[in-house]
Amino acid sequence: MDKQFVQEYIAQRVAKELHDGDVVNLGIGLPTLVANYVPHDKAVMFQSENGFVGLGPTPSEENLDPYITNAGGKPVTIKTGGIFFDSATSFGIIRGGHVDLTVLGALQVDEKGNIANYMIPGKMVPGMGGAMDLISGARKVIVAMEHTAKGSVKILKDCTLPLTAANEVNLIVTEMGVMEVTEKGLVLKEINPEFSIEEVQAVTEPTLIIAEDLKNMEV
Amino acid sequence: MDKQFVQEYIAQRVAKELHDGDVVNLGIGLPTLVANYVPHDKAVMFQSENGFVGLGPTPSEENLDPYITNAGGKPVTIKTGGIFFDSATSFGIIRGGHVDLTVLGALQVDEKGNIANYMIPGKMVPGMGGAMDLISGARKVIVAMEHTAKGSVKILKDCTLPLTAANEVNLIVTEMGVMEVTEKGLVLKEINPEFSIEEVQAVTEPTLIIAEDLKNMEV
Amino acid sequence: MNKLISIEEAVSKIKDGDVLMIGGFLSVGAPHNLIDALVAKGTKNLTLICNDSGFVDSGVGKLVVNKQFSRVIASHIGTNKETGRQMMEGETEVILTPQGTLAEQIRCSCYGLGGFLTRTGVGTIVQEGKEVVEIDGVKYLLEKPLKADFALIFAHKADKYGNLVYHGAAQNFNSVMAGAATTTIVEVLEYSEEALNPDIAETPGVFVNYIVKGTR
Amino acid sequence: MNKLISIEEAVSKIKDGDVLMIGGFLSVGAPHNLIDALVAKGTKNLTLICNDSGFVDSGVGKLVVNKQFSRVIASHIGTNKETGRQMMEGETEVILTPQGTLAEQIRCSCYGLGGFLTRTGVGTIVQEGKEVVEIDGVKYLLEKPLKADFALIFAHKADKYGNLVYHGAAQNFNSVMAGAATTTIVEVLEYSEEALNPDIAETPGVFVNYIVKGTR
Repeated sequence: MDKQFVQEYIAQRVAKELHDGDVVNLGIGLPTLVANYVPHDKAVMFQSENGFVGLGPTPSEENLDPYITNAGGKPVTIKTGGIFFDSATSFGIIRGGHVDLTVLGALQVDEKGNIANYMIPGKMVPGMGGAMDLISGARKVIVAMEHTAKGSVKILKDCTLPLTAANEVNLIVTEMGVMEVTEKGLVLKEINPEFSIEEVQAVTEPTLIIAEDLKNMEV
Repeated sequence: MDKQFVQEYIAQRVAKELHDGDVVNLGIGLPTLVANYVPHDKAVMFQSENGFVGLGPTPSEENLDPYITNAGGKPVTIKTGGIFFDSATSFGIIRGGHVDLTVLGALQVDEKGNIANYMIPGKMVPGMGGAMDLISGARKVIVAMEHTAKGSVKILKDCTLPLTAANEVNLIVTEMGVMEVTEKGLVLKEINPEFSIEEVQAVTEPTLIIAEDLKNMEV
Repeated sequence: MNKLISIEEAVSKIKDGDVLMIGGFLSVGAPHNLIDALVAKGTKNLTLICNDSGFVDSGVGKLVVNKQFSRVIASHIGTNKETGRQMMEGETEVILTPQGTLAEQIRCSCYGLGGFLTRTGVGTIVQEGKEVVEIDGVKYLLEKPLKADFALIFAHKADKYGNLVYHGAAQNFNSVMAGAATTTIVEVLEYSEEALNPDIAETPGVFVNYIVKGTR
Repeated sequence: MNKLISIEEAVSKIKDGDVLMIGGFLSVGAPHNLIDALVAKGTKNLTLICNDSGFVDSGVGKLVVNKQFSRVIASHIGTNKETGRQMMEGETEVILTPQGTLAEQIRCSCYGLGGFLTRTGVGTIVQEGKEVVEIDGVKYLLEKPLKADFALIFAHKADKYGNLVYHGAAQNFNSVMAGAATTTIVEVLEYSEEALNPDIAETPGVFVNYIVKGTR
């Protein structure tokens, strides 16, 4: 699978986790793609942490408003029913559990639900932005990422990089499968039929608990 | 002096403490009268803790809006330049020091700047409402009250009633004089020429420090 | 995601023993129709979180008179003698809280904060049983969030997404309570299928679960 | 009480060593004209409190490039390489703070609160040196207010009383910073001698000391 196909595949699978009425915040990169696969029968509102609910697509040139931008500073639109607010309210929504789901990428994630996705010691540290708040505050946290980084393992027993949040991740979706974080460890709930359990385990540090009703990953 | 005259006299003296641009919150009763004596050359905005700045007078019947009321629930108006907000913002304004002056009555006040004005043990306790916030938060706290209550002393060495706030009162204005709360004690800054220092001291528990430049109280 | 329901359906969700935040200030901006329906239903053993306990014949005071609360958390109960009587005779537990602290405690619940530090109440009865934190020589009380099962609020207008606008001093605790309880029900004077202007709407619809139409 | 002043007069109030809160999010909704005037003036040794450090050619980033800050408190500096360079080479102290914590720390200053408890940052580097408070088995960090000498903010429109309204996502930290510093200066696209509608105005004029007219 090429990189773009892998990313679209992961995004499609994550989109199946959306429920009607959900308020969702998507991290930059791969998670952004989830917006392209919202089921048509589900009304989902996207939250933009710079200050609104109702994040819509890029505007046409004549509809461009320089004051309507996403959390990356890029021009976007606001959907009907959306609303603008200040940063304190924005993070009240995030930290008060009013965001049903956040989807983020990760440098590392571990079987305790710890996640590291904002700094590598010794390298330039860009800052956590709203990531710590989102992961600590959202009702459900999904990590959406490629299973490995150029072959090196990203799903660990214990994160070695500085954490963005501790014990907050609920679900990990990669091109190989869907793993749930439980008190007993990582449960493999779905597997991409292109891979065997052994192949998935080989690039996953903690021992996977195989769900009794293990399903094929479908998008 | 009859009661109404005394109250108007105190209110007039308090009004001289107003500065141009001040945001002021007036307690119920006597303090409310201060609004009648705002100097014409000073733009003062009154804050109403139920949620606005720009408290104006009682409306005529045709201008009555049932949703524009003061902190006593009575119909009022909002002045040009006023603004409505919620209770959290209202008390942010109060507690953040954005109210320049609050004027309140008191059951007791003492030389340490302690004030008791909301409950008498054994009697029905109506609650502190916003009084504790106002006294703790306003930049300047003036107690405006009759010097004694039916002859019993209200200005004490130590309040005996439960406090509304500790060490927060800056100035006490009564029909007998103007007293400033200082670290050394109560300083009599102005005296109503109808009374002698001895007469004022006789109905004041702590020993008054007489200001070197003691002035006549003028309204 | 239809948020508009009937008043009957709204109050049927509230069970004996629930904790209710109710908006309004001396019954101005209270959700009067929801209150009347709750009086008619007679749900008991409720906890009230409200600025005040209204009047015997208006606002939340009607619920007090109907003895539907076992506990009242408010900043002021002086305008409703029945609350005071129930408190003095031990029928109802009354917790008096400074108004600004009450507003901030409610906001903490909505905003997912664990509490806040305030100078209000230091050195008074309000301090009793609370942790005092000293920072740079200034003493603060640590105040904790107030949680509730339902927030019953009032707004001037709602769109079908639950976005709200207020008028005058009727905003008071209403917008603070929106989203601060497990379920938020708003009573509105006007309901619009069309979306409100996103620059002007004040309360985000994400804080509002249900909308009912009021009649005054 | 005339709040309208010139941009020159506004920036002349700011002295070397002052702490500045500056609104905007990746330079959207930043007070661009005030920033440009401050760049021209060259005031040094400032502390910046801002969501991010903008871009090298836009927003507060221009002040970074001009080496006017000795300290930067922000949630993100990744869009301005010069901030990172100054941090790595020890020229500028950079304190990275979670975005929601930053907003709430600023609000605490405006609202007179001594701090707040948040779950954000528990178990991370952000926890270092901070008090951890456990309530009902949940751990929180005690975060303290951020104080400043000046808040430089941007709004769409101001009336002469200093009441403000915002447009779109340009509100971000601007309304949070209003009133959070000793002196608040707002740059506006539109200035009106006539008062704004008191139901619609968002920031109370009591939080605003001075108004300057922007040009874009």
